[in-house]
Amino acid sequence: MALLQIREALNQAIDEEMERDSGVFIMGEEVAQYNGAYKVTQGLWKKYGDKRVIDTPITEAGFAGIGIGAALTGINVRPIVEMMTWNFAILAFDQIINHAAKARYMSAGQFKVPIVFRGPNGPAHMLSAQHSQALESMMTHIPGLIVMTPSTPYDAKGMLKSAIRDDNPVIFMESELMYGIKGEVPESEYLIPIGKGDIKRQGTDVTIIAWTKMVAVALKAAELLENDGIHAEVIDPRTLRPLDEDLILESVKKTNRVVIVEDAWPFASVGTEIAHRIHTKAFDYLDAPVEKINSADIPMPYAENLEHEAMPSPEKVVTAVKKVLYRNN
Amino acid sequence: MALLQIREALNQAIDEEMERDSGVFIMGEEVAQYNGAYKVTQGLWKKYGDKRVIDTPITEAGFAGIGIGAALTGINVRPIVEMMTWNFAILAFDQIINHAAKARYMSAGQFKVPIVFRGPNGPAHMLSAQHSQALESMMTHIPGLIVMTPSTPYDAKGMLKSAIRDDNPVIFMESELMYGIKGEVPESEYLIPIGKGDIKRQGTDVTIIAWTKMVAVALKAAELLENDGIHAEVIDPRTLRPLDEDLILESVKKTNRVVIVEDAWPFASVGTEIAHRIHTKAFDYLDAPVEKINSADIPMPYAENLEHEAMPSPEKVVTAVKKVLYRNN
Amino acid sequence: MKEEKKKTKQPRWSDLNLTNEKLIKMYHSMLLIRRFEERAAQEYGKGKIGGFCHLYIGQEAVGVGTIEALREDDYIYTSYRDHGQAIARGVPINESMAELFGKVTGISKGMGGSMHFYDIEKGFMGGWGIVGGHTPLAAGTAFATKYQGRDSVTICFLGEAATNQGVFQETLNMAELWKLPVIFICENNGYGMGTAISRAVAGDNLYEKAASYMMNRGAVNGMDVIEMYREISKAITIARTEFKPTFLEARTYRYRGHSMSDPGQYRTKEEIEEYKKLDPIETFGRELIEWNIVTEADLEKMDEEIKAEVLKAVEFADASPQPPLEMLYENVYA
Amino acid sequence: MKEEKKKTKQPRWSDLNLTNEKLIKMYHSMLLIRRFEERAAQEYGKGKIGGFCHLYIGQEAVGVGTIEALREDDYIYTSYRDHGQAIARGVPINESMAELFGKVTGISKGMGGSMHFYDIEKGFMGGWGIVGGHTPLAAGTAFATKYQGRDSVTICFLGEAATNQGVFQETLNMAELWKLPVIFICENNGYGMGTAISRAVAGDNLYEKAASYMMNRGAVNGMDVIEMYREISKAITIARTEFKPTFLEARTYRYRGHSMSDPGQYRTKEEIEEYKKLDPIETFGRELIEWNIVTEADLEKMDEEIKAEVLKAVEFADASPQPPLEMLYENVYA
Ligand SMILES: Cc1ncc(C[n+]2csc(CCOP(=O)(O)OP(=O)(O)O)c2C)c(N)n1
Ligand SMILES: Cc1ncc(C[n+]2csc(CCOP(=O)(O)OP(=O)(O)O)c2C)c(N)n1
Ligand SMILES: [Mg+2]
Ligand SMILES: [Mg+2]
Repeated sequence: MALLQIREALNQAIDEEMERDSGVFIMGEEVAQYNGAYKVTQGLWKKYGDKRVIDTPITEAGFAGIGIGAALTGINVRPIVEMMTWNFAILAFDQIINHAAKARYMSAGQFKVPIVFRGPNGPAHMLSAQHSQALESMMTHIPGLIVMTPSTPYDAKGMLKSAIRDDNPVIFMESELMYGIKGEVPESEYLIPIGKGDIKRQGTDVTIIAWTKMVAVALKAAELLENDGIHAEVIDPRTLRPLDEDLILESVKKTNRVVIVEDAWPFASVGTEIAHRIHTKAFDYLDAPVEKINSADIPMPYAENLEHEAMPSPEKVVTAVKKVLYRNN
Repeated sequence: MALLQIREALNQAIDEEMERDSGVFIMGEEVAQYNGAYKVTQGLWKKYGDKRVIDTPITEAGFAGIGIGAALTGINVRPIVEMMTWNFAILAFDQIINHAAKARYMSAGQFKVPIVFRGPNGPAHMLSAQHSQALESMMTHIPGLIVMTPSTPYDAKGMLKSAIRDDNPVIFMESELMYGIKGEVPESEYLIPIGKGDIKRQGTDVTIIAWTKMVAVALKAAELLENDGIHAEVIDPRTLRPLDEDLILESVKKTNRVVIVEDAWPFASVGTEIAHRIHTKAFDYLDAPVEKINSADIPMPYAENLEHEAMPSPEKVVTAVKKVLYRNN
Repeated sequence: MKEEKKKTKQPRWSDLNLTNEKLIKMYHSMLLIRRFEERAAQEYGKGKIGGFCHLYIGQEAVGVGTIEALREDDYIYTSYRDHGQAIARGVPINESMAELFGKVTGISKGMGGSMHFYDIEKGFMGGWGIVGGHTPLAAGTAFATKYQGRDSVTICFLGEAATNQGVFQETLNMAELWKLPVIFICENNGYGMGTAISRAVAGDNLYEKAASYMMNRGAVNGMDVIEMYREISKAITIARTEFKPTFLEARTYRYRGHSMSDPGQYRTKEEIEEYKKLDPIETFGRELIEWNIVTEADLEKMDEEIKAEVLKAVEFADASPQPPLEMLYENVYA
Repeated sequence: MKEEKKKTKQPRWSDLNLTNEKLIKMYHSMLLIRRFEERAAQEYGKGKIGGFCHLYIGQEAVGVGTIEALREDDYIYTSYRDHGQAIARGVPINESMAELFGKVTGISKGMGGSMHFYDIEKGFMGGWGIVGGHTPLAAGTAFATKYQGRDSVTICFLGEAATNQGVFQETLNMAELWKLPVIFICENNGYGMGTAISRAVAGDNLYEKAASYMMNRGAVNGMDVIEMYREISKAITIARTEFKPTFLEARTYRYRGHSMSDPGQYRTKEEIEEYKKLDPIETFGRELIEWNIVTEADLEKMDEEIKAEVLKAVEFADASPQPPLEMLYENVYA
């Protein structure tokens, strides 16, 4: 196994799929000659050239739509559209929500929409309000979309490969702060199926649910909790829509207590959805209401101390876990 | 008291506020010479002229942004921006989310953003997928926005007047199918404060929570339930963000059972948020997990029978109520 | 006009390689659209058709003149005002009427309705409801065919009001920058709902919206099926052989309201009557008679046949079942 | 050039009513921006400044030439590359540096950072991070002042890559249609991040993006503070007296990377050196000396003073406290 950064794992996934299928191409701002704003597409332009690695003007709605139209054509064209960050993808929401997510249904199945929209999502570091939004909740709300959020190099590669091969619009959300994180990735090909979550740590006393960069926060919290003799299980749904409900409920039925960690805002979030499903579908197994730790319900400030205060932290997760365990310290 | 349609009540609210404050103006597609696609602005252009009732080109992002910029200027300009429907407002989400909702915070309070974005939301009748979306869940997710959803002529008028006077961006969501609904509206001026819900029907056995056109569905269900001796309380939060949590929790503590009805999709919805708050904040008072009735989790089809099947109905609400009451018929 | 024709002794389409059969087909296609929609309007009035329904009546020459110039492996995108182009492309009127009726035998199985006709086997890519939103999709299809080494051309119809939408401008830029074989045909019918173009678009010549990109562009008489065919044919050649886009403004007019619910108080009866004098079907029919390609009686007979066909389509639609309830959850995902 | 000046015996700005004091102020303002940002770059390197930090170095003449032509009751919008215009508008460098440091004494109290400077009392409306997203806001402010019967003018700076964004095109259309007193100044520095304009914009002349709207437009040498002042003054008069918008393309260059993290491999050292020969500060300084408005020594002294001032700003920023934690939940709503 090779030790790869997430950006390298993603790069391999794209590269391998481009090798495998000449219909796969990638477009976006600075993906070609600049090798990607966050270097996820490093080397691809050199290898595949202008035809398949395409720098776009800064017109998110326009190139998202071009990607969708290319996918709709049905002649084995599978676009990967890089959004420099998901904050800018809001400009393309009409294309994603009103076009990509609807085309198949409105045409009664005549269209397939094999396209991946990918890029970093969520607060990074001191980028302030317009550049620090975790938008998975808005995307998961939309039927017709698939939403995936990897947390490790291994997952990132296997998930992105599945996303590229899928015939539906996939929203693939990464994280600026995670691109450099390293992990083991097998040399031989593997796929991680859409809709399959993963137990990132086994435990018995409490279930902590987290995705993308919050998985690390959850794992750190689990470590801290171990000092207090609390064995936390950490679940990473990996795909948020469709959600691996079975995996979650199974864990909850074992631990009877749940904390959800997300760096998105709290109101009507994916975390809310997961909590709701647990409350309704495992009502009788719960010993305490589900706790959620979110990014503060504010536009993100620039100042470092405030930003830190606004974000979920292992310490906040520990406190929440103790709350659901009715422990005072 | 006068018997007014909702469109007339909204029209009065705009008219009165324009009379009262010369800084209030309204812009949008067909709001002036055409008197509004749904006639909410009937007569206003004739009365106030081109300066204050402004037909825009079909460029939602552009005129939303112009409205925001006008509001930011801080020289007593209070735009009302009509979105012909909220489906089209997705094109302006960047302006609403990245600009209107952030300006005050990023400037550390230097800006105020007195603007209202209003128009019909949610499925109407046989308009199919691109024209039948209830988008309040996406809007409530965003800190910095206020979200209001009136259900009666009385509420519509008093709420819109408050929205226009407020110094924050208000998302005001109406419904095509409700514009013709009549109700009593006082002659003398009144305001309904932002953030205040309303008990639309008193009851003791179950709390049904609904807003905009789902309130009528809830009330109809309550009527049907009365036949079975079940006394349902119907709560209309009216403002979704900030949510009148106290009103909801008080009712729940009385009835111990809850059904939420919304014509939005289920995943990470406002209904999910309300259910979650009830599950966590009234956990010990609940005799059954909260039930949600949503619009089906699909893009809306055109065919009348399928559309009907996809929508919440009084019958579906009755079934849900019986479920939370553990009644079999 | 008659005088001139006699003088030249050649019909004005003599340079276009149009057989008489083809000319008659073009006339037939326009008339079929007209009669189909007139009937649809009646059925709408009876409550058989729901939702929004935007008629193409008056604009038939644009769709037919364009589509008759295409190959089978070319693609077509349009807005919600889509019946005309669909029928011009050969979507059967039975399936078209059934779609309006929301029946499972419809071209989109009743899932799309009036605004969302799709017949992908025929390259008819719809049928889209967000003003301007389909324009990058069309560029995307042009991108895809070029990417796969094909010489297909993609046509994108859009309204004049739609040209204001930002995403369309973004698309023009990329279409020219990347040399995509896409042709934008702006159907300038003078109004976007109730708003006259002069109140919606700054500037005098709509086609100049493509100017800053230095894109091939021009205006054409959209009430004349032959002129449409001529200009579009040039653009098609450029797209097919040089992979270059074109922006064509077709000047036309819609006789009916924006949709069925439009009282139309923003324009005068006189204005409508003036345009009806230029009616694309009537003027072309007269020309075909003058050149002895058809007789008045032929056209009358054709009209009767079409009307009967349309009535049969209504019967077909009426008799067809609604989609089964299971379809509600089908086709959300592939 | 010297020759020519001697011949004419009049400085080229003699028609502009610019006092020597004002000329020196313009030079001072450019130099202040330059030294402020050079120091900011160093502090960024030390980790005192976080996030993205986009420098204006090389483009100073555009901001200063424009802003010196404004009145106090005019308004300014710009993108994330906003330090230069803020300082030109008189935002104190102490507050500016403190904002970069994320301190509560910053011009946005540390809530905005480098990309989001606001000083509304001075009509400095920011400081926005979504490429092109601020352009309708500027038109909105122009709308508001006209609505309230004022004769203020609103300036909107944007990058050349930003002109592709659809919302900007939508804004141009409405600005012209509604005759809004807004002036768009496109700072064409040749690159949007690593993408040269020729790879991002179809067409030869950027300012022609305003052509189809028949908007007042043109190009100006953005490396020359006098030319900027001259052209912008004309546009201001038109906006103030006729309520008409202008689109001005200022041709300029940025010496540094797009932001602090840009290795800049998309252009050659030679290209940068060529542009440095046109440096707006150096060339203008030489001209001031030639016309005996200042001496070399004056300018050196000024530079020393500015550098000292900038150092003090760093000290100020360093010594200032971070925002108190309570501020986290303030100003979400009014
Ligand atoms: C984004 C968006 N905004 C508004 C509408 C409502 N609407 C539908 S058609 C239309 C007018 C479009 O006019 P034009 O582009 O000229 O096309 P025409 O209807 O004349 O064919 C409007 C405002 C919409 N469907 N989508
Ligand atoms: C909508 C959006 N897309 C992408 C970005 C990332 N981004 C920031 S600046 C920039 C380049 C802009 O270039 P230009 O408009 O020429 O301005 P310059 O930076 O040269 O001043 C990009 C791609 C963004 N901030 N917003
Ligand atoms: Mg039109
Ligand atoms: Mg630039």
